[in-house]
Amino acid sequence: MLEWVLAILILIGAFFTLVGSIGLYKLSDFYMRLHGPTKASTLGVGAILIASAIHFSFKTDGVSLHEILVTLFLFITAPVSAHLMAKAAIHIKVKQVERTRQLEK
Amino acid sequence: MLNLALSLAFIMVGLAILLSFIRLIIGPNTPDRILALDTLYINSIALLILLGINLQSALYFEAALLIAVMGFMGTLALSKYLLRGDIME
Amino acid sequence: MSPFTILPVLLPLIGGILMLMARPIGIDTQRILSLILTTLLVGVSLVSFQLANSEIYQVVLLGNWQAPFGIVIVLDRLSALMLLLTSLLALGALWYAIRTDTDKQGQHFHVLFQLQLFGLNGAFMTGDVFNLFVFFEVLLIASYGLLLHGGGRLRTRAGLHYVVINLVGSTLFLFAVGTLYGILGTLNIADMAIAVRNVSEADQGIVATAAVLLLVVFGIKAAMFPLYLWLPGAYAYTSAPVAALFAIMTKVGLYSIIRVHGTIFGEEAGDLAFVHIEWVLLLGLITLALAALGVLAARALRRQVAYLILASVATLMVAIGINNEAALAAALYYLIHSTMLGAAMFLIADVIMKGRGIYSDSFTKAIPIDRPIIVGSVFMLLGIALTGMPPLSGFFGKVMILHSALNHPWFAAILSVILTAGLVMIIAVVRSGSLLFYSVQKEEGQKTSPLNKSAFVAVFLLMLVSPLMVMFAKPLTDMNTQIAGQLFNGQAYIDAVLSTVPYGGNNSK
Amino acid sequence: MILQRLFPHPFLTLILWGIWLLLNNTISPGHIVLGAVLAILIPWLTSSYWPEKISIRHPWMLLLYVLRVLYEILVANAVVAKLILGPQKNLKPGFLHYELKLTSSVGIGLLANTISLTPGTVSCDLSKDRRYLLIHALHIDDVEAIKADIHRKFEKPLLEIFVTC
Amino acid sequence: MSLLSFNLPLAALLPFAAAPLAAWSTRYNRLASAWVAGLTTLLTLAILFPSMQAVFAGETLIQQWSWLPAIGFNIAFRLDGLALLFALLILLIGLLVIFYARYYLSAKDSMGRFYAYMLMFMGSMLGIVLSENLLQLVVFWELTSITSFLLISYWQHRQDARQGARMALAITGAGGLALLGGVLLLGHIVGSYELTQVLASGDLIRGHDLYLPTLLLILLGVFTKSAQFPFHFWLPHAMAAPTPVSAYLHSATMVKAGIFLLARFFPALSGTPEWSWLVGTAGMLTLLIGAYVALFKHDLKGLLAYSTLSHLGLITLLFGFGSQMALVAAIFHIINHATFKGSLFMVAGIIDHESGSRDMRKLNGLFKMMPHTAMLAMIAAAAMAGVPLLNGFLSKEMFFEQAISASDTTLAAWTIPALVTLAAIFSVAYSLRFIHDVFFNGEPIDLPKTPHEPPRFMKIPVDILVVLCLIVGVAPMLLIGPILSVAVAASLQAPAPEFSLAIWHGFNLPLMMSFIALVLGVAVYTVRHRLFAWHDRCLHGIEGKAVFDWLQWKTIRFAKKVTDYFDQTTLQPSVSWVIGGALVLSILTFFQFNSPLFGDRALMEADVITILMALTLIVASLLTVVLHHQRLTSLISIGVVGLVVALGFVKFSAPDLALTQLSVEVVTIVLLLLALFFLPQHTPQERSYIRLSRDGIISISAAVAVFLLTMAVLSREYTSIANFFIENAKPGGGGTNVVNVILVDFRGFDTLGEIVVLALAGLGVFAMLEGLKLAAPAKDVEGLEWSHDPHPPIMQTLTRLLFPLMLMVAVYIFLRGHNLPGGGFIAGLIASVALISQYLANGIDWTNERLRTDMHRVMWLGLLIATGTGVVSMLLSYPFLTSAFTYLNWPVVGKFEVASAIAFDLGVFLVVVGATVMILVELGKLSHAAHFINVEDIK
Amino acid sequence: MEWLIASVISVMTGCGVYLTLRARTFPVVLGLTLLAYAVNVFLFSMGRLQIGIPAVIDPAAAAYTDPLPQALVLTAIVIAFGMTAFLIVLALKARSELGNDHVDGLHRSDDELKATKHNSTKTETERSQS
Ligand code: NA
Ligand code: NA
Repeated sequence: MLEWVLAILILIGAFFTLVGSIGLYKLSDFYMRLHGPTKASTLGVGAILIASAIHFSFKTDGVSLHEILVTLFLFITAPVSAHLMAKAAIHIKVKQVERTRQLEK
Repeated sequence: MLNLALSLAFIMVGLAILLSFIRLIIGPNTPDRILALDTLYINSIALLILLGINLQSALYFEAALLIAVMGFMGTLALSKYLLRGDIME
Repeated sequence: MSPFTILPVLLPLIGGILMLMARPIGIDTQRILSLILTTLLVGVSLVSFQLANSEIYQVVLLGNWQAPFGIVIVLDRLSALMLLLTSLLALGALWYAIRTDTDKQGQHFHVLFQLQLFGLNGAFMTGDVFNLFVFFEVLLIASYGLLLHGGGRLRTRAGLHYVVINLVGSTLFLFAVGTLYGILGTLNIADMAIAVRNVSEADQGIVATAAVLLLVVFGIKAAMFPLYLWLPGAYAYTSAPVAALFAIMTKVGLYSIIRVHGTIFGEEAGDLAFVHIEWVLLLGLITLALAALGVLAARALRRQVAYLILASVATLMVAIGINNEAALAAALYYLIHSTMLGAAMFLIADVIMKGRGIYSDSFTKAIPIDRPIIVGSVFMLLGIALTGMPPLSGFFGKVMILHSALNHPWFAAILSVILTAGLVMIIAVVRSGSLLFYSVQKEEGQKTSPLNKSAFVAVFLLMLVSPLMVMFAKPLTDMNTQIAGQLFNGQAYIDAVLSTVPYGGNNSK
Repeated sequence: MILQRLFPHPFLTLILWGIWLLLNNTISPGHIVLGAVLAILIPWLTSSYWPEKISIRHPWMLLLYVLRVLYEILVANAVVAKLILGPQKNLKPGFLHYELKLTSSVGIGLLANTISLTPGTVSCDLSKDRRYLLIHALHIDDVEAIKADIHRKFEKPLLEIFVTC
Repeated sequence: MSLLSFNLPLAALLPFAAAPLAAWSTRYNRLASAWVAGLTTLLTLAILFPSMQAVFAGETLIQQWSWLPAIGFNIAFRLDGLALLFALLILLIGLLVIFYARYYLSAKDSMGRFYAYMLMFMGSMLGIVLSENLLQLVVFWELTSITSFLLISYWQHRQDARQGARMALAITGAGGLALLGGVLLLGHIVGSYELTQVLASGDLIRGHDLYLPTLLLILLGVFTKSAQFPFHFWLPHAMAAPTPVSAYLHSATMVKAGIFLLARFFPALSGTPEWSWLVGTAGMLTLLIGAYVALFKHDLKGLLAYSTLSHLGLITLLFGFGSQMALVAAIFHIINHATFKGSLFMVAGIIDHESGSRDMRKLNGLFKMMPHTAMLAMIAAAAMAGVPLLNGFLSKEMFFEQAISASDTTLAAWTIPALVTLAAIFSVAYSLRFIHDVFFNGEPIDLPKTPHEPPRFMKIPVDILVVLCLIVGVAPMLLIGPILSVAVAASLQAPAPEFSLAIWHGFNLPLMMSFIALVLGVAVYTVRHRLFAWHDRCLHGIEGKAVFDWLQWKTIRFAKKVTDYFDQTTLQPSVSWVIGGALVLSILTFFQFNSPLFGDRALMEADVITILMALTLIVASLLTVVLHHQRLTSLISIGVVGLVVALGFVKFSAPDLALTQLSVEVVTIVLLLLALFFLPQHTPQERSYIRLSRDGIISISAAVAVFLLTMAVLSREYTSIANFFIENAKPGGGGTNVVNVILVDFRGFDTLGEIVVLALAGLGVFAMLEGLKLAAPAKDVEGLEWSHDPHPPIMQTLTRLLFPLMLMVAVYIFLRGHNLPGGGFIAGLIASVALISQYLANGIDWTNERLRTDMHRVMWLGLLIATGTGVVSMLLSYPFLTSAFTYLNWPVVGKFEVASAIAFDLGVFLVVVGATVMILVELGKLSHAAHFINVEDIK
Repeated sequence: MEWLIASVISVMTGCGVYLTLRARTFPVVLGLTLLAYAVNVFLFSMGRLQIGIPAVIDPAAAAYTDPLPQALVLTAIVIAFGMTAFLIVLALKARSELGNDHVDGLHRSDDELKATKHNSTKTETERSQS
């Protein structure tokens, strides 16, 4: 049972990590690619971390929850990174795909 | 079961790293490359945690934690460089 | 084992920290403190010298860990000599720096100075190869700071080159140390010597390669062909007291060859015995030839002096390369001479340069300097000493070296290179001396700056080393023979290091 | 008053304490004490780096908010995964300006973060007057729906949680 | 101890001791130095006097002290006949020259300096002739080179004086070095540097393999000093010296030093064909060239200089003949030449002094104005020409006789006598010119001064020497016999042969040769004008100096070429040399041994992920190179390299390294970005394909070499000291993280050095940045304005939020370090990164306002704590850096460990924080000082 | 695996050497950084490659990797960092004093020439500060 849970979590995590990078690889402009890594940093890494927490909680005596910290750090930092990269890209006028809509306030 | 899942996961994450790295190589813009590096950092976290499970060792956790912090710092600095040139002012 | 043994390393470290602490108080305090500390270091070195003056090695197991597991500090006759030399030189250079306000030309001179001594003394005392690397780095980074102290175009460029070359050197050092560890599995010099004896035939080539790589590293410091190219610029363009202090820097490389290669690849090392030595000799001869040409080709005094130093270092390499006890003893005599007089020569070049005003140290006809007789005489004596003319120490050192080479198969090459190089240098130095002191013309509007007498004292005292070395040649030679004897008895060193037991008997603390 | 000085950010102290225990994966008495000491010491040392006082009105709501965000992430991930893996030409990316009700900088920061964390949207810039958030969306069908979603799911709870002094 | 046991060294050293006195004494009286010099000479004579009797009795006095027994360098002096003869020459003629110079030197010449140099020279000469130890002889030999340099360049404002002095020093110095080489070989052959033993080992030496090199080296010394062809040319140029110097050095003493050596080494080296050919040829050529050229010199001193050459050649030739009688003649001629040539030089000095010129084309008819001087000159010149009743005649007759007997053995029997007669003809001709052209031959032309007799005392030395010429010429045995006899015996190291010095030996071949020489000499002189014209047309300008200058110029050019080739003050070749040198040396050394490249250790299977990561790393490295022209991009790709390296550390069981690498990596990137702002954003393309391919070859070679090296080690088994650390980390070091225990305990000293390096880097950066001004671009590469928002609020807010969390992590990493991956370094780096994140997010001013700590203080505190921890153990009489730990059991908290290593690690932590923050913040501050350039405007 | 590591070290070394031989300071710094990485990995690998057995004492562990090279590399990393920091600042100083970023300060780069031209026309623009 435990193994199944772990395996599924791990696969989910790896899958979303991969999806993120696929997005990074194949999407057509910078701003779209920017969405890729957020997959990886949220569900991708998150699921794997949960698998790890469960794994080590059962493997060792105590409960292993410190994996939460990585998630916490990622949740704080990844969006800021994205924000700054986007800001930088806008600043240096990185091209957008033509169909990008510009919606006014 | 778990081993199979791990092997599959390793391959998927490896592929993710490969794709991110290809993006880093082809660019075309600097923000793309920064983004690719950032993604590589995040992929590495996944890889490390998987490695930890694989090797049954909790000793790799701190590395993952640090990657989260340091990857952020790198992206922060690089982006700020694009924005302002002078990253500390 | 005396707890005192660590002091030559500890004192400048504490000195550096104190200097850093004293920074807010002001330069005057730093100066006084620095002079006191350096004088103390001379005292400590003297005591160390006394302590080492026996067949007993002073071994300190740092952290109280048995060798080869912990790092050891070893005080033997050679390291004691190097310590003493360093501290005396440092005192002279420091005095000159203070009296010429060189230390005020930038930040942190005294901190850098003390920590430079820390690095040097550490390198002279450590018995561990990797620790030697660390101390190389300490002395290098301090030297970078000192070299660049005061700034200026040429100095900065020379500094950049010096730093880059040494960084490449550090990389090579790690490659060499890594390889040695990868085969021998240890880092302690004495333990490595034992391990080298047991190296299988299949592994000899790789160990020899590491030995030669290490030689290249030390060769960079020692300014061995073709690794010396950093030296002329670095020595010529840094401030005089720093250049003077640097006279010991090249010796660190040579010391390391004697210590590390001499111990690990000594007589007992079987096929690997003295695997480096022919390179030292060959490259020493080439360096000497090129240095002599450099002395002749120099277009300015400081560069000429730099090449003179290079030549004296090359002569030392040749002496080490001859590889017998007498040659090593001669090398030590020459080492003392070359260090102190090389330093003095840099200082007097500075005196001359300052005296010539806008003409600086270029070899052009210029105004006469202040007090030409005294400055000129000292310059002449230093020139005589450094080019190896009688009756000063350089000549006797050279004769000792040549005498020790009489049975060497390469004697003809050694003799001709040393003698010819000497001749070329004499011609060159006479040319420059006659230009600087004889070929002068008073000019309207060009005022000579007065001689800084109190700084000049340092030059004079350093110069006096040469006649003193002649006067006391016999006791000096006896001492050097003892040192060389100790060095050629590598087994005693190894036994001393490996048999020293931790305080309190064992390691379980 | 003394308490105020001792615990400039009581909530932070609490979080740090928790983090300490998480880091060490333990609730041994020694670490509880040590963690408490650090959790008091660090906010005290870094208080000057926190120019504005943050006070959290309803800590449990923050917890609820976190759970909600997690849920949203889960859902959005699936949606976006489909978008990414599907044919690109179907994507209709665009920039939109979101008008902020939040004024607290921590609040704005958290909102921007949440927006970026939920796949499909990235907050790209904050206007100088701090009234608009520029958001890039991977796929826009209905702008107003997105804006309404953001407001309903994230900004409203945040408005309740944070007050700025 | 009686004087007689140390009077020889005393004699040699006394002039040296008196030299400073002479220099100093002029402060009080201009002439005092002359008195000092004269009295010193007399005193030296007096010191030697008591020993003379023994020498005349045929004894050899030796006084020696052991000095450097290791190399056989003793202080050893020797007085025998030969030494005594030379010592007397040196002292007596020295005395006359000192006397003469007192009148010769003008008011503006520094007397003190002159006499000080003279005394030092005299001491050096005495040292040569009195040396028993050959190394000691070389010392004095070189001293004569140095002191003669000082004397020749005495009028240092004159370029010819400086040049002449330099040339003399170069030639004679070179000879001295060769002599040193020869002496070393001699000592090697004989096993001692003591003359007594060397002279007793003639057969051993002549039979030794090293005989020829030894002989060549020693003869080089001899020929240079005694100005033998082809090293003769320095001597005429040394005439730029004041005339007393010429009289002393260049006729009587120094140039005879080489001759002295020939006499000295005669028993040890002579008697072989090599000796005869080398010595004889040099002597003959010098004799001829000197005699010939002397005639064509219009300068009085030039004539005398070449005549001196000729006579030196004559003496050398006599040594070359190698017979005992030739030796007698040689030594006899040494004495004679010293007397007549010394007086002639003094006469030339008088003429110069009184008329202001030495040009024989201007000097005419001086007999009327200075008859006394003219008389002296005529007698001395006649002696030089070999006119009967004068000393020169006697030795010249002996020379002819030897030339004839030497020719018996050679094929062309007439050659040698014919050549020496030819030389004698010219000798007569130039002697005649010296007299006729100066004292007669019409009226003087354009002389600067009106000549008249010099002061009376100035002539006294000349008087004495001329009288000696006469006495010796008339009654040779009376004055010269005894000393010549002992000198010859000493030189031969055997009883002197029977010889008789007499005016009349009957009508014989030598007399005929003399007669021919006299007659033809006069004839040559009468047709001199035609000869001058011919000489000027055909041979003028052939001069040794030109060759020397050309050689010197070539050498300097060569030196410059070689030096410039290596020392270009360019970095790239230097680095290439280092790397290339390492490669070449390693490869050559490896193949000296018969070792296989690889060992047979079982290797590990590679897995897919590792292969992928390795490929990533390889491509990223290559990318860094390929894209290095776009600097920011290469920086990003180097970031990948760092990341993968860190992952590798994790993979291969090195978590501590991974943590360190990750932190350092980021700090490095921040650092490089800070710097890159002030540097060009692009690296210009290099156009030199030669350089690029050279660098490519070096790089690829280095890569291959490193690959082989790595594999060579990794494919071999090894045993290491690692087990000790693993076994003792916990019981001995109190920690379970062995790497950390090594860092803070087993090898804490490394760590101490390392934090010093870091601190020094920080201080160095601080020092370098002081007052540094740099242009900062006001727009980016693309010409875009910088963003107007330096601190985006979202970044600010969340980075501040992160700050306490990161500090917490730092504390965590620090405290666990001893037992689990972590420690002071990593914690320090994390704390630094935390601080830097604040700088990045909020700017320098904002953050500095809050962080009111001078990083200097943090650093010294850290260094103090780390060092202090080590020192504390010394107070407990444990070695430096000995650690201690114990377990405490507190209520509530429970059992925990307290280790001194933690304190040490705290020091490390502080230094890391201090240095890192200092470096980055100082660099960050640079933009405050920068002035801005608008790149766009330029475009 | 060993081949892989050797290749990695080798490529990093080659690239490092190539960059170190460039004529501008910045590539040289990058080159030395790469060289430092290379030698650190080399030194590390001298303890032979071991997977999953870090040198942290644990009763459950069957074996440990050689901790000594790791400690050495740690020291080397930190030293290399200090050196890099020093060098990059020195590069700035050289740029300031030599006028360009050539390692020998010889050839004035294009942007420098422009900058000089610009300075002579004295149209310095202040950057707008926010
Ligand atoms: Na998002
Ligand atoms: Na005439």
